[in-house]
Amino acid sequence: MAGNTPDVPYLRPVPDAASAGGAARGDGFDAGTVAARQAEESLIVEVDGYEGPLDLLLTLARSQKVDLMKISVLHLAEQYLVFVERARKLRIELAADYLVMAAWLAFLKSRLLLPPDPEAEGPSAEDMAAHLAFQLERLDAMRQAASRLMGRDRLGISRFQRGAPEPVARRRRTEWQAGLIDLMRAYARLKTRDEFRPYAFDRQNVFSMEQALDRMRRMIGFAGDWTDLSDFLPDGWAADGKRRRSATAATFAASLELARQGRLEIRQSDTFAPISFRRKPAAEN
Amino acid sequence: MPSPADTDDAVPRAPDFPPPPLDQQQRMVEAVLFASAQPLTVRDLAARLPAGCDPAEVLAGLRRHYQGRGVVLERVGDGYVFRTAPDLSFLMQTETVEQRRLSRAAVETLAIIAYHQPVTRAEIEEIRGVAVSRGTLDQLIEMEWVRMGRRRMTPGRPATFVVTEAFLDHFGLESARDLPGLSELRAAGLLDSRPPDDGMSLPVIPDGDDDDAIGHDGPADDLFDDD
Amino acid sequence: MPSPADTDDAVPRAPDFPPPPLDQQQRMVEAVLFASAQPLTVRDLAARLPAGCDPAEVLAGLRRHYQGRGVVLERVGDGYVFRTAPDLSFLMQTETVEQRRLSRAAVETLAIIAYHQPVTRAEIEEIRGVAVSRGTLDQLIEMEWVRMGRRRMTPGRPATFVVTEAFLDHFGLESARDLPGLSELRAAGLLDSRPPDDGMSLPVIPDGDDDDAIGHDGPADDLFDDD
Repeated sequence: MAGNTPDVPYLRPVPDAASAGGAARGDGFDAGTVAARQAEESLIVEVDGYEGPLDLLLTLARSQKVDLMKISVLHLAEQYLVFVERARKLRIELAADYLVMAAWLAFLKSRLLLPPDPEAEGPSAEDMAAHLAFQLERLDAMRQAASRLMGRDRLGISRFQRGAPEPVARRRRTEWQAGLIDLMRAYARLKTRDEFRPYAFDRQNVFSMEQALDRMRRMIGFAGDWTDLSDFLPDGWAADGKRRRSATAATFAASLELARQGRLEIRQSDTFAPISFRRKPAAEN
Repeated sequence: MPSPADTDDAVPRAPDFPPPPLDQQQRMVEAVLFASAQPLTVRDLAARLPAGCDPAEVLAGLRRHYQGRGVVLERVGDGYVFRTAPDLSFLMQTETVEQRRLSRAAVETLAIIAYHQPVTRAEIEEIRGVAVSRGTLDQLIEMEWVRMGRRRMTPGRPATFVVTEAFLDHFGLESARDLPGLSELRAAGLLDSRPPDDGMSLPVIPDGDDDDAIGHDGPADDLFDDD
Repeated sequence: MPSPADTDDAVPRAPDFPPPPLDQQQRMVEAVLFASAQPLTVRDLAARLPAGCDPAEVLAGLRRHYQGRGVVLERVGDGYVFRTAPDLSFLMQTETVEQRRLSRAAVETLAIIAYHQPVTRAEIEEIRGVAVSRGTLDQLIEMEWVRMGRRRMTPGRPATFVVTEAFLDHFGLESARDLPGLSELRAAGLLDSRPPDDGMSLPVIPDGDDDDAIGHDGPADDLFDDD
């Protein structure tokens, strides 16, 4: 279907002179032929209004003035082909889909006129004709349904909503979740606070074993000779009793760990005598 | 003040707090529906009414009460809404809403969707014999008369289109089953989806995006002009 | 279609065109008032209704019809309008309930007030060991669980705080004296058994506004985590 762009009208406009002249030269024909010709030409003049070949076919079918169920598809095909032929004579350029439809209908017409070929595959000409009739009837039915729909009592035309709807206020209410148990727990926590509160704030006075290990690993390399444990305590921790105790314990524990790893030797000359460390010489190798 | 129903509450509301008597419930449903411009479902109503109320039970009575009045209680899909009686439209020039002009293509497409739903775009094109422009469907969707339905479980899983509650409300239909002439059309086989066999289908020119451009200012637009 | 009455018209409307019966007039007024965005006066209604109608009479009848219903016909200035019945105004709001936990500071402050009432702010701070923010007390007062008690007859005459009936209600207490004592709390296993005091208690840290911010038992637990 090359060449069919949506912007192209299905038919080029008919020059005024051509149609007017055609109608004027109707003299001499009998009245029936004149009416038929005028009807056909008015179709052509209106062709811009068709929404494609099926729409045009439906209009032609209506001109048969029979129930769509009883439409003669053969006659319809002929009507369409005559229409296309006339359009050509009037130098009207038909859109591609009209020509495709014309070819299809010409094929259908020949099939309908010939005796059925028992060898032929696919649908019979009668099936094709029946389907076309069905499509026309269905399109017609949908058009009638559409106009019935639009003719209903529509909102804003026949039926109206409340002109001053009353707004629904949205309120947000907070429901606090607190049970007696929460209350009692909170109170219990407060009353026993002193029992465990110190731990919460004592971090600054606790020297952890991790910190001690870290510190000793860095320092031990420089301690070639026996060095007293107190020399390993971090700055400022030796003065305060609590901090000294914590740092001493952590440092001693760290020294045990390093000794276990074979990186350090520990010496204590007597019970409660000062403890001193040195790097284990073997660790060098 | 009675608290709103909160049926899913883990803690059941005090059962010694009985729901209001039925005539009071009817007043409440009446008030809530009257205040709203949009249809409300039974569930919407239940959420607004005190716990234990049964809006479904009082709706029928309310509907009877308004029968033949200037304002009637309409059912729209799952919802209920008050609307003025259609025969009094002549009094409503002031309120008449300027309707957006729908093209003939849009009106036909709407009817096809309503009567054939759920329907794919290809099926709409098959029925109309011309391509359906994106713009036509977009317009119907924007007007909230049409929405996407489920995808069809066929190759390509095409989207389907269905009509909405707003469509039902606009056209005064209780449900899509109440479309005029639906049963006759069905009996005549005109709503069957007959996939055309090869060689039988009429040519539909596949279209780009904007076949809406066709006959925009042509006569097609005017064909279905309201009044 | 009947044309609207236009009483001042120079040419009188055909008098042989009788006005609709009163019940029809009532339907009309009902519909027009329903659909109108503003209150309508008798004159407005007369202009909208067919010639010969008597809106004033119809309004009185309509008003009676709606008496005791969920919707009432109200007079606003010179105009008439339908409104939800005043006793049903509670239906015109939806309430979303949000469940929230009280902050630790709030629970503790509340607990102290409950156990020690009447208690001054300074006393609460002494027990909690941190300053009590204005916001915490305000919140408890706003929730109506706490209210101001008498002023203490001490220098500065500080305000005291007590718990309310609503508080007792919420917590299912007959009176604040029903709160279990410390020994009962311990017996109930509510007191955490912590390592005994090692005599290293620290002075109370005075606190600014955000007593919520202190990580309470967090660090203490961590210290003993390493196994």
